[in-house]
Amino acid sequence: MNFSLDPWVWISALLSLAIFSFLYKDNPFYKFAEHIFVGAANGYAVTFYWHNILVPSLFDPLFRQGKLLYIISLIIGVLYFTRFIPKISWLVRIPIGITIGYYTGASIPAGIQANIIKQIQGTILTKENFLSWHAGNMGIVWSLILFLGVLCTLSYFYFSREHKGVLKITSRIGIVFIMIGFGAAFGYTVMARVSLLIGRLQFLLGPWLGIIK
Amino acid sequence: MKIVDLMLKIDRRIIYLILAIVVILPLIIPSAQHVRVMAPVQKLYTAVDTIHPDKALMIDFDYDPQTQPELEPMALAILRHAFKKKIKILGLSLYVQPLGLAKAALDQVTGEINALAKTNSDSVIYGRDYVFLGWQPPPIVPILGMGESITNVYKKDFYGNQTDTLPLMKQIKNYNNVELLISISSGDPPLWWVSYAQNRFGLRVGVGCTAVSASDYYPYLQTGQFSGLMVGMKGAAEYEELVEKDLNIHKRRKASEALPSLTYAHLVMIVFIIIGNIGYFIKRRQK
Amino acid sequence: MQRTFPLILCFIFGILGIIPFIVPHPVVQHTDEFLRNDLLRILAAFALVLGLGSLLRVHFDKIQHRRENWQYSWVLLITFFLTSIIGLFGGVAGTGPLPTRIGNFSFDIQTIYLNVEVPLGATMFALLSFFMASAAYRSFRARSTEATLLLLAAFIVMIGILPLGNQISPHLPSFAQWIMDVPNVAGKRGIAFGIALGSLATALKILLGIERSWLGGGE
Amino acid sequence: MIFTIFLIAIAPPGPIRAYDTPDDGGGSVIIEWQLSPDDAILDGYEIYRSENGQDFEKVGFIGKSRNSIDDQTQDYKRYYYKVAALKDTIREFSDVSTPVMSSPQWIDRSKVNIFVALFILGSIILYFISQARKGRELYIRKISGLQAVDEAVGRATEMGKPILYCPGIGYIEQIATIASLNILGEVAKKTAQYNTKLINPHYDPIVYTVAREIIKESYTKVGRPDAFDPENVYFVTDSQFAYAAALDGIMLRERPATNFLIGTFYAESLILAETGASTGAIQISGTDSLAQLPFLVTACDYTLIGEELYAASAYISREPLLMGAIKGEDWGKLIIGGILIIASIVGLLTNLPVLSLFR
Repeated sequence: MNFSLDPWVWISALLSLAIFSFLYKDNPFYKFAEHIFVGAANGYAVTFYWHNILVPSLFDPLFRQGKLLYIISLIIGVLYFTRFIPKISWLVRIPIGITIGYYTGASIPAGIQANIIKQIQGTILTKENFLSWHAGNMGIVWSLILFLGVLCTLSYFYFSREHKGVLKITSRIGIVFIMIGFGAAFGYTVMARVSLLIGRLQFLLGPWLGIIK
Repeated sequence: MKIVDLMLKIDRRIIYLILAIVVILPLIIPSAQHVRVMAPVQKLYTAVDTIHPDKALMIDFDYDPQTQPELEPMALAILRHAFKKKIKILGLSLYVQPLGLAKAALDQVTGEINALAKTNSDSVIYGRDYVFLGWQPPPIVPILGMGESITNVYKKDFYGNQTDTLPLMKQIKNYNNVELLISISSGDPPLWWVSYAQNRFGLRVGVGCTAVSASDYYPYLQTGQFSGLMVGMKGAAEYEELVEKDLNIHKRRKASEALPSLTYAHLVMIVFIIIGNIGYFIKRRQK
Repeated sequence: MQRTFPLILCFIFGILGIIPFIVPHPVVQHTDEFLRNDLLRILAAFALVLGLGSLLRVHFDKIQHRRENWQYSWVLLITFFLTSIIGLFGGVAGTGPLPTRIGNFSFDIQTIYLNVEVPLGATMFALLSFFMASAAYRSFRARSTEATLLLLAAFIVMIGILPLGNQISPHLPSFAQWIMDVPNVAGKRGIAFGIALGSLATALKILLGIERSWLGGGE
Repeated sequence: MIFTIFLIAIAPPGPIRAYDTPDDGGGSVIIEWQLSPDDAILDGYEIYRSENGQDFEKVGFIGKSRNSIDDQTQDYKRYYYKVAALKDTIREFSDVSTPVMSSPQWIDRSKVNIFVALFILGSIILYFISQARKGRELYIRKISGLQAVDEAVGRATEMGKPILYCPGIGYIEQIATIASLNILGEVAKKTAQYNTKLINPHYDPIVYTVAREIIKESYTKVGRPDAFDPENVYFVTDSQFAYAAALDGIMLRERPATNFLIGTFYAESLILAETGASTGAIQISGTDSLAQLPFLVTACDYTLIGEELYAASAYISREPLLMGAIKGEDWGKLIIGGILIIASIVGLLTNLPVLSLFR
């Protein structure tokens, strides 16, 4: 059992144990680590925003290179602080409006391409899609199941009619596909998370305590 | 019926304790679990095994402390395999953070071999048998540039030597002299290697990735763009199995040692789910 | 004026967000680049400063009124100011004016990130394995046919992807992979269509000023 | 006499064509050629460019058995190209291409299908929204998750315990965040009426500012502006796991009777849902984050899946505009279903390139 001598290994090991202590119950060690986490996270964010965004993209071009165009970004940015001044607090809606407007606009074509057009392309029954399974003529069966599954799941999200008659059957089949999908995803993610747990324990047992070489 | 209440009221902390024990014990008492090797890993192993003597294997180390548990065992297994078969190796990273881990893996395996090596020929010499090129930002520059000339992109290697003075680099000019590239990463690098290096220069690409990011890569294996795929600890353990069985190299098999923990953890979860359901059904029938 | 002007701005910038998707001309692409890198990223930086102000105010207030767990607010504030000073003056890679090394113990922001943020984040992920176990035990009930299907699919995949699955039957791993490739994709795709349409509807409502919740209260 | 080894002669690449790259922002030209008959033994192809047709300089290199490459150029300038088959030091040049000039285009034709879909779906949705504004009666079926919202608020009031409303860790422009803020507005009206404490911790500074206003407005609409306590709405941090850890702390200390986890979630969703469940609180979640739905479905009492979240914010507020949008989305689903069926029939019976419509 040869302990590590690196102070940083000790710090990260003790912080890890403090977080693991939450499994027992909420306790001072956990609260301590939790507040260190929030403090360090925001400290890192301030550093990142200052060195990687504010200095290179605003202060340098504006004050050092004198590009007056950047005054606009500065003024709109400062408007965020009007929120604390009651009389003109509505001005905060200008930077918020710009941010929401741009990202909402940009999300429309990207969303249609990725979530509608590409998904339709993958579901249509064609010879090309049959072959894409690389499973010989079983590919036809898989494509059919996929096709029906998508249509039934779509019917589950149909809100204009009560789930009765045909719609009752198709939406039941739809929820079956949804639940199988969730179960599979749950199972797969369990393995991913346990791998991370094993990784953390290999760090504590290896580099820190030296139990495993 | 006291048992039923007991079944339903197992305290969360007991579950946590059992899970912790079940994961820790196999790590402390290592017993590498033997694994059946599946096609994706066998394909990668064969691709490395059949590398032409005068061609090189290029390895892109792109894992960080968080993905190290799943990906480092892959790097170690591939290095042991390639060095045992006297295959020339070029190591590189597309980002700065993995450099330290890449150097550690190279040093560990070359150290193991040189400790046993008696003569000059069966030891591994830097510059002759392997070169560590280091890091060149942005990633697209090395990926495209090495198609024409590796020494133009990496004028100096990780240690600062002039690359064109290294004997190995006189033999390995560009991708034409590289039979296979293996990208060990959980992000986009494997997809870049295919869309740039493979599409333009026909470079064969093998991949080692984490379990979480596997679903994005399977299609590339099916279309043949990947010449092999190792996924998560299980993939690493399969490669370790081949390295031990085919080349009878007996070294610590970190991924295989972690598999029992993985298996028991899953079984514990399944057992508790079953207990919970049995208790639930008995309770319901009582009502 | 206090409501219509921001709504007009939102509409204009919405159009500015859509156009670069179909117009490759450099005139459009360069303005889009300026908007993204120089305007919007700076607004995000100012928004963070605003949020930090609220965070610091809450914790100063907690200390002042000796509210429950106020001592930990000190821990938070000290850590925050320490990391900010080290980060701001020590430079991103320890290259700033402030020395970030005593002997061979270096504490630049990158080292702090690797030895505080990463382990804490990784341990949080590791906690998930425990929480999954207890959540599964406590709530994974075969209450209905759908829940039973979720359960069975989870079992098949959890065992199928392990070497154990292979020993039980060589077909189990491929069956687990099939569940991931066909029913899982069908279910996800159906949900994705719904979400995409919902997103489109909400996005159009925001741009056309129909959805105004982001304006918040007040006249 | 220099002893000349018999050099292997290699055949040059075939006819070469250079043209402006279509549908791009300019500054790029595509060069195509026919593979040299000796392609198999080549090292690759070198690309040479000249501005006057005489003196050429090498600008590119590509592996063998590839017959096209793009080259970065200055717009509106004339260039000539030729390609050399390369084997060690032997180069065999193709003939020179006709001059070519690169230029930017205003429309990327490969994206047109997206904007056609945007036009069709967009106009249907806007049509139903305008119908709703004119007061036309629209019907939406019951959404089973929403009864749970009323019961959950009622339960918290009876027990005199607070309600925790977590808007997720999405940004203000994310649709799930906006839907969550809609539901938050309705829940705030209820907590105002029953004078129940509503705790609303935030991950994003902008969402925090908007939520504060929405809650204040809900309290004033119900005639209880005095009951609004700004202390209960605050920004915690914009770091994923620090936020999850902080919320767990709140759940264990404040012991809320009901937790709402509605909005965008990532891996931290299970930490929240599991800790909340362990405190015995009723949990209602709603998200369009596909990867997190499996955990929220298992750990919460009720989960609004994907579009149900959007429909729920419409149903709960009875807002005609929101109802109109849901009707438009339903028609969108009918169209998608129709396209899938028709395109499949066409794709199977004929060999028209149906898939290329959806590249």
